[in-house]
Amino acid sequence: MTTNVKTDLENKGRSRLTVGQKPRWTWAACLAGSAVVAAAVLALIGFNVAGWAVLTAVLYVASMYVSTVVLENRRKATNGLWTNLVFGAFVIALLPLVSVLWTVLSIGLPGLLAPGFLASDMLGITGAVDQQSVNEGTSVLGGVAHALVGSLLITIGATVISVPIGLLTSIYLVEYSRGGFFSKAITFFVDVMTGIPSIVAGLFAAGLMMTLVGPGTNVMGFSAVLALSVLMIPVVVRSTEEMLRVVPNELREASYALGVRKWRTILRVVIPTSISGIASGVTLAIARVIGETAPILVTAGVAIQTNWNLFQDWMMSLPVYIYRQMMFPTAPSAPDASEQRAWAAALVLIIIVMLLNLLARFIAKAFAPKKSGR
Amino acid sequence: MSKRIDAIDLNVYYGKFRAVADVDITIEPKSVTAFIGPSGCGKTTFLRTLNRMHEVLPGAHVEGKLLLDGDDIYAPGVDPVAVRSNVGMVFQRPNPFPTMTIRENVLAGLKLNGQRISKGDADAVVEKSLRGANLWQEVKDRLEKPGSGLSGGQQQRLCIARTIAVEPEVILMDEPCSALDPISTLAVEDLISELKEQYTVVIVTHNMQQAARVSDKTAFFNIAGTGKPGKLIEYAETSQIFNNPQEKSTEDYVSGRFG
Amino acid sequence: MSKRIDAIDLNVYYGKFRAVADVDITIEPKSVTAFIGPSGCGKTTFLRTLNRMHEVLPGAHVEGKLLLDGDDIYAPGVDPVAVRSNVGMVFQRPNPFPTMTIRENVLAGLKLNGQRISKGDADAVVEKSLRGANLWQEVKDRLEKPGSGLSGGQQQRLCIARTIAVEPEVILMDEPCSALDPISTLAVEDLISELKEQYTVVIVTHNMQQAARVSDKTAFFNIAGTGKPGKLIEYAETSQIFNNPQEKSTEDYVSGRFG
Amino acid sequence: LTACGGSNNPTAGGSETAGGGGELSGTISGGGASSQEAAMTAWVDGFRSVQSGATVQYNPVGSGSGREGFLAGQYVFAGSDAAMDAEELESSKDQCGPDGAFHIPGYISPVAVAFNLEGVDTLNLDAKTIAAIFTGEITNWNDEAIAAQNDGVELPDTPITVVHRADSSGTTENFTDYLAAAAADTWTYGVVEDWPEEIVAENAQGTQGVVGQVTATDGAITYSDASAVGDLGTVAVKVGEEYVPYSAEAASKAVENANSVEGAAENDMAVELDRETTAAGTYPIVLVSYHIYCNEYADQETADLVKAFAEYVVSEDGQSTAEASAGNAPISEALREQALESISGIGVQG
Amino acid sequence: MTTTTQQSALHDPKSAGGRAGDKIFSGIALTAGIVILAILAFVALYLVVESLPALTAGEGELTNGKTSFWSYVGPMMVGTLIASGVALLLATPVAVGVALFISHYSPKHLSQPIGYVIDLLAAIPSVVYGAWGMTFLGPLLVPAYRWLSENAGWIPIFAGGYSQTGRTLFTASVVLAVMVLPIITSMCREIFVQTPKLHEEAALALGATRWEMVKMAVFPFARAGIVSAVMLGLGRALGETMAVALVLSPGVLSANLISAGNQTIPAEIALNFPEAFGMRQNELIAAGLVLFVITLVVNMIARWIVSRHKEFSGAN
Ligand SMILES: Nc1ncnc2c1ncn2[C@@H]1O[C@H](COP(=O)(O)OP(=O)(O)OP(=O)(O)O)[C@@H](O)[C@H]1O
Ligand SMILES: Nc1ncnc2c1ncn2[C@@H]1O[C@H](COP(=O)(O)OP(=O)(O)OP(=O)(O)O)[C@@H](O)[C@H]1O
Ligand SMILES: [Mg+2]
Ligand SMILES: [Mg+2]
Ligand SMILES: O=P([O-])([O-])[O-]
Repeated sequence: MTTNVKTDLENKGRSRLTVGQKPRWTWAACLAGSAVVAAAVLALIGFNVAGWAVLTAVLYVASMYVSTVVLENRRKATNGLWTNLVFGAFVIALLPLVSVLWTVLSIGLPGLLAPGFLASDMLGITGAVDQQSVNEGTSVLGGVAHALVGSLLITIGATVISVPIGLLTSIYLVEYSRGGFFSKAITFFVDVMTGIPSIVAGLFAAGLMMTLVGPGTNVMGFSAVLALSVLMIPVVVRSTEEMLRVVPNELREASYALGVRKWRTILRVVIPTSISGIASGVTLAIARVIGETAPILVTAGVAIQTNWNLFQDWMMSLPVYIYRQMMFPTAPSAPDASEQRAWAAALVLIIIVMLLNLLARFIAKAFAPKKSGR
Repeated sequence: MSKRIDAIDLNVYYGKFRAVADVDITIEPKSVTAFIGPSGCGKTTFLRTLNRMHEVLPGAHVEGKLLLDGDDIYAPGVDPVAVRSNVGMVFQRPNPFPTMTIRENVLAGLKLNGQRISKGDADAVVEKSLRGANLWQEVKDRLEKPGSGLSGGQQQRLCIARTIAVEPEVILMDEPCSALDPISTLAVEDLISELKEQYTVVIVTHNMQQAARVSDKTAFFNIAGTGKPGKLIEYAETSQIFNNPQEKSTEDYVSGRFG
Repeated sequence: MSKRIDAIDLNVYYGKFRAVADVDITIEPKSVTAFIGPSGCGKTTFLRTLNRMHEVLPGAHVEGKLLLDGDDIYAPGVDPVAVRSNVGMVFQRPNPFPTMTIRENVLAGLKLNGQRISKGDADAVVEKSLRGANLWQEVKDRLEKPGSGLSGGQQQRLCIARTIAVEPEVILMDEPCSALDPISTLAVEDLISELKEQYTVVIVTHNMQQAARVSDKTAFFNIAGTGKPGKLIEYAETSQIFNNPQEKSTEDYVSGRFG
Repeated sequence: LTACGGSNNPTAGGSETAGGGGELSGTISGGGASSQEAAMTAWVDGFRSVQSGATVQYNPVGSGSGREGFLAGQYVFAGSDAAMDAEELESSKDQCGPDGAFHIPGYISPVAVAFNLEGVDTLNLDAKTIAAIFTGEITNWNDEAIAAQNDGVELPDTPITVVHRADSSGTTENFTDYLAAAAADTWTYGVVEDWPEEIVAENAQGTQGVVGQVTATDGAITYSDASAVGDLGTVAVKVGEEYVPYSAEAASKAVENANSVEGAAENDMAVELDRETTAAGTYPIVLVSYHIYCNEYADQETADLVKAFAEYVVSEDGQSTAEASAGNAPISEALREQALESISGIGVQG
Repeated sequence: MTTTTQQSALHDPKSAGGRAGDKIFSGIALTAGIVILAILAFVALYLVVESLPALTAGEGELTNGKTSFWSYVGPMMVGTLIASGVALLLATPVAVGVALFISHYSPKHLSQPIGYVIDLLAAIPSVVYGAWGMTFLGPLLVPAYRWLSENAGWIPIFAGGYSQTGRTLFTASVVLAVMVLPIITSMCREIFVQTPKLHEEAALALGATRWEMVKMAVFPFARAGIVSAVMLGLGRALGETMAVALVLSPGVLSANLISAGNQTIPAEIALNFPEAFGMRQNELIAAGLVLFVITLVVNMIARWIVSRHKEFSGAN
């Protein structure tokens, strides 16, 4: 009964809060209108589906903006416009992803599913073997075992070197330096390092190892590890630096005030708080170097056999494998077999990075701040 | 064990800006001292010099002497960490560690420094500290939940519990009750009275009644104007400050009808 | 222009957790209403539903009706932005925009409306608002400095100035004075009394005296225990709540000796 | 018996060898020309069937880097599309003892002029016309100059898209060497590894790149190692009075008839091809890629391994294995004998 | 006053041990910084020593018949800057948009998977991007190039015909943009979600729309981070080798985005290094040095922009 009385307080059906709003079907009208106009315009200059979709989207966003300005106000229109653009950005980002993934999957999947692809290396796979399998339509022989092992070893090696150095450097920059000359120098040179072209890093590592262990023996997995570290360190430093900087000072002070030493504060408070950002930065850095071709080619060489030793003999890696198979087929007259292996290897590489990403996310989940929203 | 604090000609700077000038004060052990004064007069700043938290800010530094039981905490070679484990602090804004559970937050001071304690001991510390901060009843069933999920008042009491847990000799509190409801405020005030049996307590407050209720001595800080440094105007027994202040500005300030 | 607020059977949730249950309340225009109650009873939570800030948190939602001059602000199709420009809010923790100068902070809300205001008008608004928040004297020479360089109390007054500047119809304040010294508190309380000439003001406070001084009506919230929802226990004229409460728990609460 | 996920590698050497023969063991590394990669893969594999204990690895870093690595002692043999110059030969004495290094023409392959033209599989062209097409003077397939040499071929009205190598390439060098020698008036850009940038045309990376581009573009033409041209149409080149299509024998013949480089060491088989030859049945656009070995190695084991490998490469078995895989031209009997003679001199220093 | 000669609690030996921990840790952190400087010193030394012959070469000494090194590398510098510039112009708005979408626009339970999907873009090796750009994207863009050439040919960057194969500077830029997108996005996203709730709510409570809130609270807070993220992306775009080498059909500098021609420094190095030796190698390494310097200058400018607003940074 009281409730009844109370609902009389309502201004039924004439809420001033919804006054002056555009009709709810505005978006549908705009979409339909845009589609028709786009079709008409394209009919004049030659219709194609992609163009039609793009033009419709553009017209839709524009017409929504104009109609909101007219029917409501500019602020709302601006808000709507940016919302549409942000959604649009997402869709645009998806297009190349879908396209690349489709290309890789459609060519690479049969290769990946070929029996023994992951367990085999390229020992004994000559042009004659490929020609035979292409001519007779049998399954393509050979695989990526050796490249997989090489890529993993080299990348793990580079990560083991770069992450501590990068993380510690960013800790130095954020926590210890007080903006002095030395920290400015490091920041500056880390910037410089991001500009090292990957091939130059490879040449440098090869040259350095040549002077250290002499020519010949310098071609080994470890040289590649060094080359990739040079590329990886600046990425790790810059991303972790950014992540450490956004940890609120309140938390550091809270810890200091409890009599906790600075280094423990850093390890136990600052890093856990920013671990999700750090993990994704590291993943990014790994993803960045695991796909490098040129520097590995000039440092670790090529191989057809699995090599587990980073410090001796040549080592194959996935990107080099992909590149060589794609550009220099084992059988020049039957390149299809190599192409299939190349795309399958690309698929393997992508899957590895995906798994890495999952791992990073898992780490982030396990350690991340328990957010409550306030 | 409690400690005496003596500030001798203390000047506190933010870079070139002198925020607090020429403070001379002696804080007795096993007492509660309240700092009062208008906003911006440097209460927080001065408080933070007492456990060397001030120097954490870039450019911030201190001139003069600050003696803790006769040892200058700003003497060369003194480890600020040693100072801070003797002088605990509760901040104006509650700041629990977001990555930690409630339990971990209470144990932070012990655990973060790498001390090993048995689970039983830890449980005892957690309960004792949370009870001391009047938070036990509310959180005892969700000790493993993140500390940041609590309300503002709950968070502040969690921070007090965290500070008590390390059993410092001096406890500094910067407006610890400004986010608390009366029941928690009462609990904290009771706690302060209990604490002074053993510890030296310094508290910043805007609440005259609170100062009157809990403190033995009161220090009134004031500021002549923006850009000027804050100064210690009067320091005496609380009853004298509130009933019979020597300075005109003290009287003006405390005679306000505020709660 | 002020507005009346009617809550009808309002339940407020954080995900599955019901933080506030079954609130029925009518807040008259041109009045000051105070929310009091122990920590964690849902004062902040309920206050935040009045301008749809509650739903900003993930999983947070509301059931029931909330009428602003008869219009349900939770009705489908209502734009929360429109609600919030009518219902301003001052938070418990001061939160000036750190990247803006003091002046920009004050003008932040006005600039949103996209209206070009002349420099002269803007200056007038800045001065009026800062004076209203009793901050003008302290900051008038450093209007172009970042707002985050102020002390806690100064920051909070800056936030009040920022809210006043947009001249909303209802002003919500969540413990606005908890970080303020008595002089600023007095200024803010005076301001609240001035504001109610034109606006509807709702204030959360832990300070009984303050509630008694500034509010026309007082609502007492309480919570039966952890995990239980907060409830509106009693809502009446302030004098009645403090002198002649109908409920036992209200009496227990307000008769505390707290300040 | 092969478990799921087990390796699918063929047994060593692909076929006959059982149990693996040979008594040598160890690893030798070489590096250099990428043109040899497919053939080298076959040789490495084949050699493993002869000498099961020995491993050869080859890094296709390019001819120049290969030679450089060889001179620096990084590789014990090099593959190179171009012979070392006098200076390099001189410096090879550091690694190879007083007699320095020597070349063996281990990999011979015709360079095909390949095109993609609807309904046309083969065209007859002389050097001048080829040069005119690649310099951009002739821009359409139905040009007078082309038609004149191809009676009865239906030439469409299609613009010509020239596709050249984007990277530095031994193939480009051989092709331009031919143009510069046989059509000096039209081709004025000299012998270059990098396509002259004055000629604006499409280009792509690597043999596979240009072939792929031509396959995808109607009316396109390129030059490429013949083994990779696949289904593309190819040009029969005018030699003397006849038009010679590319073939293994015709390419081999060009090398056989070549002059050896003046002033080279006795066992050095570096050659200068006669691009203007009029000898019947010779295809003049030939890529000769050398194997470069030391006359003397520092230790016996390396010397034995290198010698065995070098012998295997030029052996009948070696050349036919490579042909099966890479589609190159096997060297002639005469060349083989000469090469074996040269290789037999490999020894140890000191 | 008590005498301070006796051992005070502030100097107790146990805490001195802990102090060593602090020293060691900061020492290690500092060492890490020094290692970076050392590595860089080596790289710089290597680059400079190896480039000197090319930098000081006189007329006729260079392998490509250019009169000086600068006339060789100059056009490629321009090509590199155009390619990465266009790539950043394309990628930055989209990347920031996607990051915003993930942090503030998408439904909360979708933001994680979406972030994951975008990170996938970073998982794709550059060789694959190159192959994709060459075989798929290039031909796809040809009609657009034809249209541009016919209708917008008066604009210098579209003047002078269009490519039949689509292997142009613009295609290369698009591929680069796709490659740097996940880098910028994931860094921006991490920063955006760190925006203090206090400030977001302050904006909303003033009646800000979502976009206005983003402008008032999120962007100012993330400003330095965005610049850093873009610089990281730029670093990748400037130095990317294989993808450009595969996609671009290089030639002399024409600054025309839609026809064959132009060249970038990394692609030039990658294409020619395998067959290079002697002076040619020196030239290419010197080109690498130039690239190095370009990145350096760009980064310095970015740092300068960020530092100008330090006073207003969001961290404190
Ligand atoms: N980090 C800082 N850098 C520079 N100046 C500062 C800083 N923090 C505070 N100040 C200035 O120092 C003076 C004293 O500030 P402080 O915070 O100590 O005041 P307070 O008495 O604690 O005020 P409140 O009661 O509002 O907390 C003020 O003028 C303030 O603007
Ligand atoms: N973001 C959140 N997620 C989940 N629960 C929350 C959240 N914020 C608050 N709560 C819970 O909701 C209840 C009410 O909290 P609220 O902050 O409204 O209390 P309050 O009355 O304002 O307390 P105080 O006086 O301490 O500010 C509490 O039990 C609290 O733990
Ligand atoms: Mg203070
Ligand atoms: Mg609250
Ligand atoms: O074998 P190429 O030198 O032409 O790559």
